[in-house]
This record gives sequence, C-alpha cells and structure tokens, in this order.
Amino acid sequence: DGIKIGVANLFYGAPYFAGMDVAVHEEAEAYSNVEVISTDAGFDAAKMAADIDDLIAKGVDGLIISAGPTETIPSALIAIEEAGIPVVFVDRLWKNTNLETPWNWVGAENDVMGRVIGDHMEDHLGGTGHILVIKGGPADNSIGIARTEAFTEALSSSPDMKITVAPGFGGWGVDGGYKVMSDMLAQHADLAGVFCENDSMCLGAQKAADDAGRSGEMVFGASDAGKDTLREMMRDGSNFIATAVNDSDQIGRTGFHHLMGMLAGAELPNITPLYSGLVLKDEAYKRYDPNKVF
Amino acid sequence: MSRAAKANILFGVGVVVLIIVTALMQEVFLTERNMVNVARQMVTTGLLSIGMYVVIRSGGIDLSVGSTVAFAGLLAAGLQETMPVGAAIAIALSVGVVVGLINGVLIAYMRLQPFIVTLAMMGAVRGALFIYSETPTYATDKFFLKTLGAGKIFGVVPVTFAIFLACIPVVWFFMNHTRSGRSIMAIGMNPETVRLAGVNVRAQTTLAYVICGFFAALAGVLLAARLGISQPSVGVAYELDAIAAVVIGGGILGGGGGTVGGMFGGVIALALIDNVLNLFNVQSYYQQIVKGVIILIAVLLRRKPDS
Amino acid sequence: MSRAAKANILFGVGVVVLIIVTALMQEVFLTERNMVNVARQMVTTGLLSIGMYVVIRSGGIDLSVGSTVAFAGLLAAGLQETMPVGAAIAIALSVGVVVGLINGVLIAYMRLQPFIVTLAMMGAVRGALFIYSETPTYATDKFFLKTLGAGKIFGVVPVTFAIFLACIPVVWFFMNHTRSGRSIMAIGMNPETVRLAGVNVRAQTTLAYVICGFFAALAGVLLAARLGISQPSVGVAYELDAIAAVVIGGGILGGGGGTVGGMFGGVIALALIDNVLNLFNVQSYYQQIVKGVIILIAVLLRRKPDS
Amino acid sequence: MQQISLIKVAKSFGATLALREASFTAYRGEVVAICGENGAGKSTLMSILAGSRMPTLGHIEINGKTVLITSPHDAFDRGIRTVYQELSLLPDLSVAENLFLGELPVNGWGRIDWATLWADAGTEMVALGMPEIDVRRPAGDYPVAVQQMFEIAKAIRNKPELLILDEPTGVLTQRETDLLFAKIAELKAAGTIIFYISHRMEEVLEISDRVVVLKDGRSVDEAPADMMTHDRIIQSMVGRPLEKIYPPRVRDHGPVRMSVQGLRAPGVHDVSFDLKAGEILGFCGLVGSGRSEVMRAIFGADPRQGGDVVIDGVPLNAPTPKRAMAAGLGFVTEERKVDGLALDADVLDNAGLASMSRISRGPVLNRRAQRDMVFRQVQKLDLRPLELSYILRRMSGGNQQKVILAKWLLMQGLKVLILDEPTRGVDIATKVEIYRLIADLAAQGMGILLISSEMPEILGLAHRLCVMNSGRIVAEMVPEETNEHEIFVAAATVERPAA
Ligand SMILES: Nc1ncnc2c1ncn2[C@@H]1O[C@H](COP(=O)(O)OP(=O)(O)OP(=O)(O)O)[C@@H](O)[C@H]1O
Ligand SMILES: Nc1ncnc2c1ncn2[C@@H]1O[C@H](COP(=O)(O)OP(=O)(O)OP(=O)(O)O)[C@@H](O)[C@H]1O
Ligand SMILES: [Mg+2]
Ligand SMILES: [Mg+2]
Repeated sequence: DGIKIGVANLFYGAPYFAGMDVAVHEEAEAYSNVEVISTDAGFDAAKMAADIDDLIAKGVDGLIISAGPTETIPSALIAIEEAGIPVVFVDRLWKNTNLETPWNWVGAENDVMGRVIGDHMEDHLGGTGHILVIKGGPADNSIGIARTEAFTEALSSSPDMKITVAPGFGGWGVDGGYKVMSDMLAQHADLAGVFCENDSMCLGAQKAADDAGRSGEMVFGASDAGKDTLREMMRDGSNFIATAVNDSDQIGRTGFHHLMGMLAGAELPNITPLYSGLVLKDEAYKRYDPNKVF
Repeated sequence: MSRAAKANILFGVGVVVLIIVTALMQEVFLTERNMVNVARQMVTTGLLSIGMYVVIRSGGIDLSVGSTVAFAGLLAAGLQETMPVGAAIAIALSVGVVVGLINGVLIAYMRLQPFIVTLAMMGAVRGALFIYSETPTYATDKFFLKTLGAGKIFGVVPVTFAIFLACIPVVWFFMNHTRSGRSIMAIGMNPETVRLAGVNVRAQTTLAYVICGFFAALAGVLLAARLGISQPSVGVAYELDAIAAVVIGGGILGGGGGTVGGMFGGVIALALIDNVLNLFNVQSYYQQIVKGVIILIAVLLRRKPDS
Repeated sequence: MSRAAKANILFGVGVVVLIIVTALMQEVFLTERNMVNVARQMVTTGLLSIGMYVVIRSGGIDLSVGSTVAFAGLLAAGLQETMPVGAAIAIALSVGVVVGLINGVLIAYMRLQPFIVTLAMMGAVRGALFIYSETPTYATDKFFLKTLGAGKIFGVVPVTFAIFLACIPVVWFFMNHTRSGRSIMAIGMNPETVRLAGVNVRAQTTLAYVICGFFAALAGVLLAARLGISQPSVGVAYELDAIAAVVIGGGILGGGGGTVGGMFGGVIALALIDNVLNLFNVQSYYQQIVKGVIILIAVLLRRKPDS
Repeated sequence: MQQISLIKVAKSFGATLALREASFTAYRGEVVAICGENGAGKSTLMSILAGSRMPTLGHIEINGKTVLITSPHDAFDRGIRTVYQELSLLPDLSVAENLFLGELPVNGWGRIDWATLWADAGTEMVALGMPEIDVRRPAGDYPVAVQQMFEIAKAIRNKPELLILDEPTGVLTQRETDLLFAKIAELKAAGTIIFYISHRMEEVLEISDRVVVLKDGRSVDEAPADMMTHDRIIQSMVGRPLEKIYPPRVRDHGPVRMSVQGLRAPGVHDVSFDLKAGEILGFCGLVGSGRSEVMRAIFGADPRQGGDVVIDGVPLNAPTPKRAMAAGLGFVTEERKVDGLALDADVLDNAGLASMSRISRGPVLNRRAQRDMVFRQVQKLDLRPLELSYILRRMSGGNQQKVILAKWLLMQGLKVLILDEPTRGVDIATKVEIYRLIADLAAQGMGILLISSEMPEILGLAHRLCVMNSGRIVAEMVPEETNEHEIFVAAATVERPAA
C-alpha cells in the first residue's frame, strides 16, 4: 500500500505554520498513494514529543517536523533513529541532529533576514536615528535572537544610530506588538525606525503609531514577508519599508519534495537554505499572492 | 464605615500614590499621549472584567472569554467584507451570546461545574474559530472598523474607551438596581435560598453567562477594530487578567463579594501596573514577578478580617 | 451502591468501550509501542493531577504547577552539569516544595484566595525561571537523565510511568489512612468544623500546597528527563489538564468530592483521548472540539442528582 | 384556601423512603401541629407542599381539587409560604432585601424602588413587634434568634393562605416566641391554615387546634388538640410510653475540675465560675446575653481578651481548639450547619473527626478501629439511618445533632464537655436519651457546661444555674429553688451602668 507521511507541528494556530502544513498537503494531493497525517502540539514541546511518538506508532514512512521555537527534543530524535525513518526539519533546524537516518533541513536563514533589514534601514535613515526593537518572546527564542543580533550587528557600523530594545515581549502577534509599541511611543518622542522579530508584531506596532498620529515620523521593518505585510507595503504611503523572505509556503512544498526524494533513495545535503533576501516596498506586489494562507 | 469600603479607600490611596510617584519620576506618564494609551489598553481587559464580574457574583467563573474574543473579532472582521458592517457586528456579538448560552445551560440546567464547562468551551470555541478561519487573517484598507478602533471623541477620548466607560454604569445599574441583578448577586451567596424564594435561579444564572459572553464578544469586536486586523490566536489567557481585575477589586470566587466600582479599580490598577513597569523600563521577566507581588499586595489589603 | 461508585463504574465502562472500539478499528492501538506511548504521555499530567487532587480536596486550586514544572526541569538539567545528579534533583524538588510553601502560607495563614495567589505565583515563578536561565539550559548528550527518561523496567515499562504508578497508592494511603489526609479532606468540606475539632487547619492546608508543589517539581524533573532537554517555556497551561483530570474523576472544585481512583481514571481518560484522536487522524481543530465534548460528557455522567 | 388535603403522599430519595403514606386534611383558620421523631418525614412532607420537592406517589388537593405544586414559585402563587427548619437567610444582604427576595418592588422602568422597600420592610418588622430593627443593615448583623424572626417575617408578609413553620422556635427565646404566637393567632383569625412542626410538646399543645403524628413516613395518629395529651403524642410517635423525661439528679460532686476567672472577650465581661467534677452547670439568658461567647472564648474558638481558665490544676491560656482539647475540653457548638458539621462528608468522617489521635499510630490512622469505635457510639445514640457512609446533608436535623454529640463523646480524655443547645431540633425520645447520657457523663465525674434556651430542660437537668445578662453572670441559682419567672427577671433586667 501507499506512503504515509507525518507532519508534526508545534503550533498550527498561526498563519505562518498553518501555511506550511497546508502547502505539504497540497503538494501531496498530486500523488494518489500518499497520505499525510498532521498533528498539532498547541505550542507544547512535550506534547510534540508525544505526537511524534504517536506518528511513529502509526507507522509513518517519513516525518516532517515544524518545531517553531523549540531548540531540540532529544527523545524525539532517539525515537526517529529507532524507527529508522527519514526526516525533514522545516523552518527550524534542531540541535544535535547527527542522525543515522537520512535527514534534511529546509528553511530561511534568520541571521540573513536580520542583516538585510538592518542594512536597508541603515541606508534608508542615512545612518542616524533612534531605532526600537520589539522582541517576540523570551530567552529560549533563538530564532528571534538570531534576527535581532544580526540586525543590531548590521547597524553597528553607524555610531549615530541608537537602539532601544522594548522591555516587554510582543508575543509574535498583532495585539502584542500594538501594546508594546503604545507604551514605547508614550516614552520615546524621537523614534525613527522600528524593527520587530516578525511581521505580525510590526503590523500591530504600525497601527499603534498610526493611532497616535505619529506614523509619519518613522519607518518599519520586520521579517517573514507574509501576505498581510505585503499588502500593507503595497498601500500608497505605507511606511512599512522592508521585510525579508521567509516563505512558509515554499518551505512546506520544498520540504515535502525533499522527503519524497529521500524516501525514493535520493541523497541530498543536510542543510538546504532557501532564499531569505530583502523585499522592498516597490517589489512587494511581485510576491503578493492573496490565495496563500500566509 | 464598612471594612470593604475601607479596603476600597486604602486601595484607591495605593493607586493614587502609584500615580504620583510615577508622575514625579517619569515625565511622560501624565502626558495626554500616555494617558490615551493607558485608556486604550484597558478596554479589552475592562470589558472582559465587566462580564466576569457578573459571572463571579453569580458564584461562577468563565474561562472561555479569551476564545470568544478571538472568535467575535474574526467574525466581525471577516463578515464585514461581504455584508453591512452593522450586520457583521451583530453576528459577532450574537456568537458571544450563544457561547454564553451554552455555558449557562450546561451550568445552570445540567448542573455542571462552571470551571470545567467553560474550560471545555475555551478549547471548543478556539477549535471552531480555527476551522472557520481557513484563511486566518483579515485586514482591509477599507476596514471600516478602523474608524471605530482609532476614532476619538472630542479628539481626545478613544471611542473604544468611551464604549467601555459607558458600559460601567449600565452594569452597575443592572447589578444593583434591577431584580435580575440582585437575584444574580443573591445566587452567588446561596442559590438554594434564592430558589426557595421563588426566583428562577437557572434562568438568572444562564443570564449571567450570556452577559459575560456578550461582553467578551464586544471586547473581541473592539479589539479587532483597534488592531485593524483579526488573528485567530488572539485572546489566549485573557480570562486570567479579567479574573485578576475582579478579585483585586474585591470580588470573591464562588460569589458573595465585590462591587462594580472595585472591579473598575482593579482594571485601572492592572493597566497602570503594565504601563508603569514599561515606563520604568522593567524587563519583562521582572515585570511578571513584580506584577505578581503587586496583585498579592492588592488582595492582601482586602483579605477577610481575622476571625 | 453509592451514586459516586455507580458513576465510577459507568465511567470505567465508557473508557473500556473507547478502548475496544479503537482497538477494533485501529490495529496499532494495542501494539506495545503505542501502549508505551500512552503510558509515557500520561506521566506529566498524572503527577500534576496527584498534587492537584490533594489541593482540590482541601478546597483550593493551584494554577502555578505549570510554571513549577518548567522551573524544576530547568534546575535539574542545568545543575546536573556542575554537581552530582542526586543533588541536582533534590534541589529541583525542593524548589517545588518552596513554591508550595509560599502558596500555602499566603492561602492558609494570610487567608488569600487560592485562585489569585497561585495565579500570581504562576507568573512570578515563570519570570524567575527565565531570569535564572539567562542562557537557556540545553541538554547534552551525556545528559544522565536520559537513562531515567528513556529507561524501561523489564524492557517494557517506562521508568517515568513506573514512578507515576508508584505514587498513586502512596497518595491514596496518605489521603485515606492518615490523620493528615483525612483532615485535608474534611477541610475541603468545612474548615471551621475541622478547626473546632482541634486540627491545625492552617498547617494542614499549607501541607496540601507543599505536596502539590512537590509533585509538580517531580513532574518537571521527569519531563526534562524524558525529553532529554529542559526549556523555560514548557508547562504552559498544564494546570488545566490536571484540573480537568481531577474533575473528570469526580473531584469538585471547592472541595468535597472525588477519589484517588477516580483521578487516576481521569488521567487515563485524557491520555487516551489524545492518543485515540491522533490515531483516528482527527484534525487538530476538531480535536479541540471533540475533547471539549468528551470532557463535558464525562462530567455529565457524574453530576449531582436532582434533589 | 378553604381546605388542603394530603392524600397518600409518598417520597423516596433513591433507596430511602422518607415518606410512605401521609394523609390528612387541614381547614381554614386551623393550626395543625405535626409531630414525629427525627427522620419521620415531617420536613420532607412540608418541602413537598412548598414546591421544592415533588412527591413520588400520592397527591395534594386544595379546596377539593387536585393540584400539582411544581416549584417554590408555584407554591408562592398559591399563597403557600414556608419557614424552613434550617436558616436560609443571606447574611450579607440587608434585612429588607431578605424579606422581599424575589419580589423586590420596582418602579415603572424596572428600577428597584428602594424607598418603598425600606418603608415596607420597616412596616413588616413593626407589625411583628420588633420596631428596633434597622432593615437596611445586613441580616447577618443580628443574632440567630432575630434572624429567625426575619425568616418568619418573610413568610407571613403576604398574609399567606397556608403557612408552614418547620421548628420555628428552635432558636428563639421567650420574647420572640411570644411575638410569634401572637402573630399566629392573628393569622389564624384571618383564615390562614398553619402547619406547625415542633419537638416541644408544651408548645404544640398550647398553640395547635389539631395534632397529626407521623411515624416512619406514615401519618399514624390524628386528633383535636384538646383530646391529645402529652403521653398520647409520645406513645404514637415513639411506639411506647416514655417513663421519665429527666433522670434523677445526683449531687455527688468531686473537686473543682475547671475554674474560670475574670474571663473577657468581645461581648463577655469579667465572667468567673467554678465547675466541679460531676456537676452540670446550666447557663441561662436572653439572646445576645453572651453565653455562646463565653464558651467560645473558653475553648479558644474565638480570641480571648483576658482571664484565666484552669482545668484540673493546669492553666489553659492562649487557647486554640487544639490546646483546649488536649486539656480535656469538648465543645458541641450552637450552629451545626455553620461550624458543627461537614455536610458533604459521611457519618464516619464527621463523628470520627475529634478522636483520630486515639486510633492512630504516629500519623497513620487505623480506619477499621475508627469504624468500629464510631459505629458503637452512634448505635448507642440510636442514629437513623445507622449507616456510617450516609452523607450528613441527607440526614434529618435531629440525627445530624446526634452525629455531633458522637464526635465529642469519642474524644480522648474528655474532662469537661460544653453543650451549646445540644437538643435543638432533637425529638423527644432522643432528648430523653441525651439527658440520660448527660447525667451519666456527669456521674462518671465529667464536668458539663450546658446552654439551653428551653427552660424546662435546663431546670430539669442542671445542678446549678448561672444567669447571664449583657455579657456578665448576674445571678447564680439552684434549679430546685427557683422558677422560670425568677430566671427571666434576672436575665431581662436592664442593668444600670455602675457609677
Ligand atoms: N435529600 C435527601 N436525600 C436522601 N434522604 C433524605 C433527604 N432528605 C431527607 N432524607 C431522609 O428522609 C427521611 C425524613 O427526613 P426529614 O428531614 O423529613 O425528617 P424530619 O421528620 O423533618 O426530622 P427532624 O425532626 O429531625 O427534622 C430521613 O430518613 C432522611 O435521612
Ligand atoms: N439586637 C441585637 N442586634 C445586633 N446584635 C446583637 C443583638 N443582640 C445581640 N447581638 C450580638 O449577638 C452576640 C451574642 O449573640 P448570641 O446569640 O451568641 O448570644 P447567646 O447568649 O449565646 O444567645 P444564644 O444562646 O441564643 O445563642 C453579641 O456579640 C451581640 O453583640
Ligand atoms: Mg425536619
Ligand atoms: Mg448562643
């Protein structure tokens, strides 16, 4: 009988991750004998480990792991090795993946994303101005840390640029970004640029500046290039100047095909980064696709 | 003067001291901009607290409000693309009423525990809204709701805040000056006594949850309007802030304590804590600890006297 | 036969039917591998439920267990890199005891409401553990705990599951056959009566929270061992599953109902629901709805009889 | 309502048959007393009339027509009002709101009309003879007896067609009882039918026109009050005559067991007395005279402000209930529902609560020994049903009281037992047993402090009486040498503050 593929999602409830999962299912449609089974751990690493156990128990032939901010789950890696099935990590590469079984990572490069936004913002502002950074979540958030560090690094060449990191977290969502930004707006009168660890928070932050009547004073940059962001950037007079590509749809599709290839015995390198470059305001329409989930 | 009144005054004094100290140390605190900001931030918790207050006074609890916020916001934002705005909002609000009705019927008529019923509903509503939102995010430029969300009355008072403010006396009147409200309060003290007094306890209890669902939906609509976008993952754990606000304001889980004024004070206090900690640049982790300690101090001021 | 006993049997029958139906329809269900999965998956919720059972019987609630899970796991994993494993575990467990002690003192001696105290602690402990883990602690290959986490007795029974199983009779004995346990149960029904019967109600109530904190820490240590890693953001909302398990097993928030056996049944039921829904390929969003409905049905079976 | 008939009414709770077959008729303007042992089914029968329970079998006829009373609200509409056996006020709400709960007056827009509420509630209290009550204050501010009068006021407010009084005088003292009886006479004259339940035979014979006796859920005897006698009621209720109500008084006192000197606490001013081994010391006084407060302060249930308590030569200062028990004190409190019982727990857990140390090794409890021990004790008290796993909430009031007694009788090293209204709600046969038990305990050398609002009881049992007034002991008397009137004078005289 056919091929069973398991997709273990840490979290399905955000468009970015949902889009990745949907893309896998869509690609699998084309094959009549491929069944894709998805699980959702509701942002809980322990539940994710359990889901992977369940998928292996169900006899999947290969796994796609979308682990969000989870650094690694050694017990899940052990279970995968024991089961001896190929695995593709999408978006997030786990640590210590020196696996016996075939494995591959597909995703965007967070440091690249941070760096290109940083470089662009530096240019745009002429190497001067007060920049606010809004972080998504706490200390175990290495994706965000990588983006922020690369962004800060990129600005370090301009001594006239001052960076303030907001004390609160934006929680990766519009509502969180709005809230953090509101407090920061009240406190700082001289913000020239805002960098957020993802797009959603920046959309909220931009709305907050808008509501405060200060939207014109500053520019926004983030990463992910989700469709809401692209649409906002396409708007006339939008001050959302740049985002970086982190195409969850493409990651999902590529991940699926990499897994299919490995199942067929093809060999490919473990690390296969996708394009993570800059999207500027006037290019946004090129990437915008209203039919995508993200 | 009653002990509760004393506690309210003590509490009010505490809030005023907090305001004065912050104002002296942080110039921006009392600026119009920051005040508008604080006012706006308290709207969601505030509306949820109003509904939570009614439910807590009835002796119950409602954990499903956070999910209702997300669902109602999503519906209002999603539907207004294809139908008149008024209709979209009406549908969004009635979803809150329906969720409240289900909660109420299961609790009042099936006699299940409020905590577990609303916990199950929290999950179920969240699941349902994800199913509804196949494409999860809505935002349009024409999104009328932006007007509602960003608008200001006299150029100063945010519309959302004005709506919240307007709801306060309405609920105060309902709870203190109508038969229904007094019955709900009495049910929280001893439902059997109220039943024996000929009141339809089940209907009144259900009403409390319906009110709570309605305010949760209203909070969701206004939040979507404010953000100009709606996301299915919004509203997680919002119920906890609402419960905290009610309890800080003197409410007692299980019924029998707390005033609308106290609840309002609790909402203000929570909003101020967040704002002040941010203004003082307290880092997020420390914020959580400080916030916990402040909540404990607030409820310590109100604890029952030694017996 | 008492009504509660009948409900337990009805509930047991329901679980058995679920097992049979699933076994017939899904071959993998009864395989050793899947059973080991189910067993392993119930350990965290199970240990939390044990502690939660004690606290709920005392008439309280503990929302801080999820944060304690994360803190204890982080400590055990972090400290074992620089000190003997036994010492690391002992320190991790004693953090649970300290959190329980603080909860207990605030609730029993300061007479604050359990919900708000443990809600504040939930935030404060989470904040504290993030401060502790400036650089998040990650597991290493040498991570001894893997043995504990991945080990099996007789090559079949996971060690973590065996530990959980062993705790069940201990708590059953404590609650039913010691003075302390009986006092805690009685406190949940009427603390004043117990006080006037010469029991140190404050000390016993505090003990209940200490026990709960201890089991939460144990759950955290075993979870870190099982995953082979510790993460500061783990354990969010775990308290809800534990509370659900206790209530499904007949527990009543506010005290006065539920047995250790019922709680165990609740833990098994929750673990089975998750596993079975995964095996049947139910999509995530629908899972949340189905789970909510199943929880409601389980508690419907146990509702108080019409009077 | 011209007449109301109960026809073969039966009610079961699961396997328990609370009522088997109750049939009788009452007519306009009649007071029908309903007597029966604890658990005979009186309250159950009344709850059916009040619409809070539905009968399992049988039916009710009003004016010859069969009716179905489906809810308390329905009962209200038919003019049926009830004072329940257990207090059911909301202590945090104002007196007025309690009186009008569910029927608060509203104006045209649905707003509660507070002015009318205060005025109407005030009028009600005046009509009841209690003009001093501030109807805006929380009901819980008043003592239990006064609260009971609020319940009564609530029930008679609308001039009911049928008034059910389930042990209304249990917590009342003489003054309130007199007010109630005056009111009953008034209502009766206006045509109200009154069902009156009481375990006090004197009262029953004084107030009723007819007496119905329930036994084991059946109406077994019925006769006009003037044809009923004390003995006949008891014979029908119990199935056998009772010989003597009060056991012989043996004055064989040992040395002083407990000495209380200069005790002060909220509501208690400088109270001193000695209690000898084998002595039953009675405390009389009006409501609010501070009797309960004295006992609570001695036991450490409430904080003390001063004074010394010595038991068998050992001082008991800075008391907590735990220390008091270690010193040999036991305490049957006044409000069983509030602090006497865990209503959702069973007989075993309630009755065994104060004696766990007796059958424990270290922290471990011997449950079998506990079961045996408790069973023997409740059997001696004739508990019904005699079942250790029975949940207290489902027991009749009198049997609940027995469980509390059992709890304290089981306490280890009991030297002094404080009994605050120990026979409240207890039927006559059981009362006799409790009296004998008290006398036996005294005979074994225990000291007994007895509070009772039933004068005959305290006169019949006590060896010595302390009369309290405004938190002080104002007189000490010997029961054989005094009478109810003399005690009342001492208890009610308003003391002028000392110059
Ligand atoms: N809710 C209930 N569930 C089960 N049994 C009950 C319930 N209520 C009462 N009973 C039982 O019904 C019987 C009659 O109780 P009821 O309260 O009517 O007695 P009573 O005559 O009023 O006694 P008392 O004089 O002690 O008040 C008792 O055996 C009691 O245990
Ligand atoms: N009319 C009143 N209004 C308000 N409070 C009162 C009134 N009378 C007494 N009290 C309060 O009630 C308390 C004593 O009441 P309590 O009923 O315990 O007295 P008691 O002598 O033990 O009488 P009983 O034996 O009936 O209980 C006192 O603290 C007193 O302040
Ligand atoms: Mg009765
Ligand atoms: Mg008293």
